Amino acid sequence: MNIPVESYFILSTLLFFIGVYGFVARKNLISILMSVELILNAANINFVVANRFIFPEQLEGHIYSLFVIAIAAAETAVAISIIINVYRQKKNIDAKSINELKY
Amino acid sequence: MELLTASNIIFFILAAAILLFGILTVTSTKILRSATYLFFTLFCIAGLYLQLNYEFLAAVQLSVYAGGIVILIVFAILLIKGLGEDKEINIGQRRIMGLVAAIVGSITCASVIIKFGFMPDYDLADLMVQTVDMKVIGKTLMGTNQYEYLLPFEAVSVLLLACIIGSIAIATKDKEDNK
Amino acid sequence: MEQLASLAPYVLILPLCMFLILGLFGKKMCPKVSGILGTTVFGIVSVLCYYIAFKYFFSGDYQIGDTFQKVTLFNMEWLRMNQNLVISIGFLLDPLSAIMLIVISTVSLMVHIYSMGYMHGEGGFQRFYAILSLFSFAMLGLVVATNIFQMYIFWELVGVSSFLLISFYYFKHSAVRAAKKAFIVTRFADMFFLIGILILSYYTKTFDFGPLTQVTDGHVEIVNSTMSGVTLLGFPIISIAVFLIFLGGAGKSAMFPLHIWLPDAMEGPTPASALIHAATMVVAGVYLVARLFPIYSFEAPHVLEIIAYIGAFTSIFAAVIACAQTDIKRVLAFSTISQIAYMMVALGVSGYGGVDGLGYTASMWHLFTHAMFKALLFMAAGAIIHAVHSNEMDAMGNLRKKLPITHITFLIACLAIAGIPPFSGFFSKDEILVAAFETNKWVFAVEYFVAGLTAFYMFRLYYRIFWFGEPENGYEHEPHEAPLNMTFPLMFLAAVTVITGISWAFGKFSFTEFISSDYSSYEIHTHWNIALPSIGAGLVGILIATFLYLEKTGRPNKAVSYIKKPYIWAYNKFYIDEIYLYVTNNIIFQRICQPIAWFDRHIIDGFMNLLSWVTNKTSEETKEVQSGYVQQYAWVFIMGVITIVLLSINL
Amino acid sequence: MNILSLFVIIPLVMMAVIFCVNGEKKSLIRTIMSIGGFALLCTSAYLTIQFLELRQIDSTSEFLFTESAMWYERFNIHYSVGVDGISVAMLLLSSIVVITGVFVSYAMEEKVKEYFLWFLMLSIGVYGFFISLDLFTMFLFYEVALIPMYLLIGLWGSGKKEYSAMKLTLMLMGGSAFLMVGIFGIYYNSIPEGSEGTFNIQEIAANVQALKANGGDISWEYIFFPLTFVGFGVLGAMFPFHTWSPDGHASAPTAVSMLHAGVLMKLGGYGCFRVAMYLMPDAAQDLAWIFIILTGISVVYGAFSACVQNDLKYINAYSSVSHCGLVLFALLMMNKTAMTGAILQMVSHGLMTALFFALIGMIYGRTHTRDIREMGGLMKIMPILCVCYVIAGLASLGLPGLSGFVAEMTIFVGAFQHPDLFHRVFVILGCSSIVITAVYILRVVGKILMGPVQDKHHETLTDAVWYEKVAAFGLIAAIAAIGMAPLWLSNMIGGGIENIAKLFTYGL
Repeated sequence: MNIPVESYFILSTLLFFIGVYGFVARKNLISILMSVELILNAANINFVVANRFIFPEQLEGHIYSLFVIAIAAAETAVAISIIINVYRQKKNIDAKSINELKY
Repeated sequence: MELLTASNIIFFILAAAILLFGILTVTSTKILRSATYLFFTLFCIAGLYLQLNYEFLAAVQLSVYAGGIVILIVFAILLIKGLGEDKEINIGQRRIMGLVAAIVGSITCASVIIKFGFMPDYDLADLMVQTVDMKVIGKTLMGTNQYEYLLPFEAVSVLLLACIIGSIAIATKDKEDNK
Repeated sequence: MEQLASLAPYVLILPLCMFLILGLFGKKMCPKVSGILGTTVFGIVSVLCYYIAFKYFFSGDYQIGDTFQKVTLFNMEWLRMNQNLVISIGFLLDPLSAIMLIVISTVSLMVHIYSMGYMHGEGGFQRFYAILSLFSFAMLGLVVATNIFQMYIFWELVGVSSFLLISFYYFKHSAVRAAKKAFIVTRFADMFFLIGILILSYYTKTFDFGPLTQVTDGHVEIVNSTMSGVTLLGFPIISIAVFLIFLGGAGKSAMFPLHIWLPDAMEGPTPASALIHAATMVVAGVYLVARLFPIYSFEAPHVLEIIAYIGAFTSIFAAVIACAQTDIKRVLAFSTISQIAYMMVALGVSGYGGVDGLGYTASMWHLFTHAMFKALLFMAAGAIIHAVHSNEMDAMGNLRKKLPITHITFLIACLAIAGIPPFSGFFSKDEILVAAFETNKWVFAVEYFVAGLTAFYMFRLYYRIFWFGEPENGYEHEPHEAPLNMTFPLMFLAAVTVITGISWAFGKFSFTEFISSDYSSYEIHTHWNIALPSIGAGLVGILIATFLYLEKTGRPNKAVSYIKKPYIWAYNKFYIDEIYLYVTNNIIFQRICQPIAWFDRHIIDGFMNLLSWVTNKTSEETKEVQSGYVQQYAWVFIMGVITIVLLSINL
Repeated sequence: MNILSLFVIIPLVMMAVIFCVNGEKKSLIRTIMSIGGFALLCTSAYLTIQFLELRQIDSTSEFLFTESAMWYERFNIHYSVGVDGISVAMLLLSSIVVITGVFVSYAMEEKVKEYFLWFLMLSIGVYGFFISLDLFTMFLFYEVALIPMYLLIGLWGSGKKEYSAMKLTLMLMGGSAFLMVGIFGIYYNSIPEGSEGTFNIQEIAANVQALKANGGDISWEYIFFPLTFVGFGVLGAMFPFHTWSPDGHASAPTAVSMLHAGVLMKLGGYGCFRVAMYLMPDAAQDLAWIFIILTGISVVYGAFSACVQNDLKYINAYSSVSHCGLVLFALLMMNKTAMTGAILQMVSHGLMTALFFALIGMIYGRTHTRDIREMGGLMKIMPILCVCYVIAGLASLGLPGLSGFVAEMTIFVGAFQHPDLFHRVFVILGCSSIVITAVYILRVVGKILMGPVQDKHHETLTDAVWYEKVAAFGLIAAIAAIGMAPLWLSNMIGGGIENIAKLFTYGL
């Protein structure tokens, strides 16, 4: 096992930007939600890797990942309920149709 | 430095899978398929955790993420009528914008990471073998000393409760809508 | 001295009070009361003026040797500009102002009396008397001014009362137009007057006539010491200053090319024309030049020469136009212009001191006599208009039996203005011609011709009114003689014209005793070598007029057909009015005012509106950033972060 | 208590009383306003008499009736008041315009209570500005005077009132932005070494003089003088910052036009003089030529523009541009006589333009048009109003015996005393405005007052009612009083001018 820590970070970076791409480019809200999950996971990888490689004696990154997962679950639940509500209002879940907060 | 050790190969496979499924997640035109690809991505990430000897985290990742969240999303997709057939056509401006952001961002971050140089002389083999004892995790989560996280834990639990209530409140149909 | 000083203020205060009383409470009075009140009070003022002038000339208190002294009866500080420049309201008594006091009070009193009859039953009778009082106040204040700025103040007041009187029939378009024209033209001239005052006072540091007309060793010391050698654009500054002041006078005295307002001013009631536009206000310009005569004479002789030429040109110009006019008041108006130009010529050809100053004396003498007979002519014309209800010659004719008093007095005035002895006009005109002859032969020739022309057009007027045969359609009402309060002034002024003439002829009375350029009397004699030809010219003019207009024949038309073009030009006053109209309408209004107004609304204001438009537009555009699309926000956020990172790692 | 504070306290009390009154009781509100306005008039008359008496005794100190109270210690800001001859004249002017404005507003029926509240607010600003000796307090009152204009025009105006109100407020606010920079620039740069800064005008002037005497750096004056001058110049309708004036005046209700043109615009001239020129005399002297050109243009330009306008209020607004231009023009001539003339012109213009706007308002209230092409022969129908209008016109074109003449002649004579040819050429240019003024005044008089009656409907209109007569006659009386006996006023103002004029090379 002699993978340099940089490769993990680059992996997470790529995953993060795949998420970003999805977030910006996708049209419907659920896809965007999934892109957010990708981004969160990219962050999680970073936490874990940093914990393992840099401060292996402690568990900060580990515990943080746990919290992130918990919060991600919560966020998803709320997001999905919002999406469903939006769907009820607009009969679609296109991100473009939700711009009431402009100007 | 030997590259083709077993663990290295596993890492490369995992990494390739993560990226592949990630890309598929965001590019697939069928939304249910994207959800499926997302599941695979998360699954592979759990594998990565295992490789790093964080079994508990991998388990949580699998159970909560892959098992919970993705299922939730799938349910939502199925709940929303006609979404499955709704083809994602994301040509044009936003796709280019996304690509620009992703490519420029990746290059920037990658160059930063490479330039930074993380601890050139550590002993990887030593690090990898340390497994995390469940007891330690439990103690860390519930303890009140330094580097122990009772308060955030409780906060998260409150947050979760709030989320449950909130999502129910939001998703409940208004009575007037029914009429 | 003390007695006069205590009386003098009332000369100004009484008319002013009358103006205020009639102006404020006139509406509540019955017209008759206001007329009588105004006339009575002005009668008192006239008596005061006569008394002051009489005391001044005959008591001997104000003479040293045979030279009259300048006396300041009172001088009240009105506004102090700085240590040197003070505007005072005062009362300067010297031969010049004493003569003017007599002229003004006489004519004004006559007009007051005359108006009781003429304006009887007109709406605004009280207003008329109020403005007459204002005018009298202003004119008296003007002639007794102790300093040039007081003169300017009253100068303006005279101008505005003239405006108010011309626009007396304010519901008539023509009257309003004429009033505006009169005011603006004279105001334009006044601007030059003001600038002249400014230049003069800048150097001499005084407004006071005392030092400004103090002659020592052939120079006006204060002017010579401060202004000689100073030039502007190659002209001596003193010449510029006094020429500008003359321009002010030229405006009021209707010198070419600023004469255009005077004929139109005849839109006012006839008594007002008689007072303001014939006898008093229009000679203010002559008075102004006479007042500053030492400066003109010693410091700016070239300007005096220019004045002579302008005067000569104006006199012939106006006389030619007068020959072709058919409105009797306009004939008189042009005659007035011509005669005032005569006075200007006289000043222009005058020297200073003793016999050299003959022109000055003659000018003042002509001013006096002209005021009397021209006021008489106007009032007689008023009586005629009163009788036939028209200004046009064509509506008149054969009136000599019907208006006997008017006829006789009008004839006397015509003879006087035509320069037939022994009427007063002959003597004054003769002296002017003598003065011109001795100084400038060209000017003399022109004036000689004008003398004949004057006789012609005045008798043309006379015959057309009183002989010539009745108008084609007869008269609507039988014309009848005016009431006594109108004929009395006519008779009085005719008497003055005759008596001054005859007493001069018999050597009982010499104007040179009273007024001369250096205030000391000198002897003159009638120069028959010039007087006889001038009588001859007058007689020729009268004979031609008799030939053409004594009876209704085809002769006038025939005569006109020989000189058709010049006649039409003269009839249309050489189109000067049209030129002015073109300049004001097409150049000033359309080429200057309109573009400026457009510039203001569109460029200046447009720039302000542009600023607001740019602001609005910018915010319209930038608010698009707040699109409401969460993905766009995210993208901007990410790109921002990337940019910051890129910047912070120095690429 | 200091008599000067009464000028702020009386309107405040009036505001409080009117605030408590039921808005429906319109006549009660009007009565309160009349009484209060009269009280202010009496106070200013009393102040004038007191001032003249005290001046006899104490002729050395620059300001009389001074009083000072700290209200913000951190920056040494005081509520400090005091008057010299100039301020007394301006206070007198303001009081006359305010009381006549109240009478003119009697015809106002809509939201009377609110209207008068804002009206009082405006007058507090004006009075406060004239009595202040503290730059910051002065600026504060200046802003207090500006803001109510927006509401007064926007709510009670006519025509395109929102646009005009917005334009006026924004432009004046723009001016006060310059002004604020200028004021702080003066404040920070005039701090003498080793002591704390001050906003007191007198102290700043002394500090600046001391700085100059000690060979200190005064180059900052060259930055802040133009800023301050332009800042006040906007309010003084200096070309090319005058365009708020025609629109603003045209849309404003009558009394607001009166107060604005009559008094508020004078704040500009007064400020230019009291702040810009007094505190930065060196820059003023060196940079005057720029502003002489600008104001010289205003004088002629305003007059020419007025010649072709068809709206009565526009004519008067452009005429104000011309006349107020003359004020600044005369100030920049920087000698005692011309500056005295400038202040006289402020007073005179304030009175006659107030009279003009009052009469225009009254005529408009009857004919419902301000277009001169639609009126004619009004003299026959409403003689009193029209005679007043003629008098106002004559005052405006500088008829002797009315105030305009005194002011203009003092300006021209004074300005012509400047030994520099450049200045004198501009004076001659300025003189030409008196002819153009005659043109546009007579154009209006001839068109709407004289001639035959143009509109048959106008024949039934009524003449002035009592409160209109009070307003018009009051203003005419003041105009005539100054015109006939100008000496006391001229001397009173001249006394105040001397302190400032002596700072300039050709000042005295």
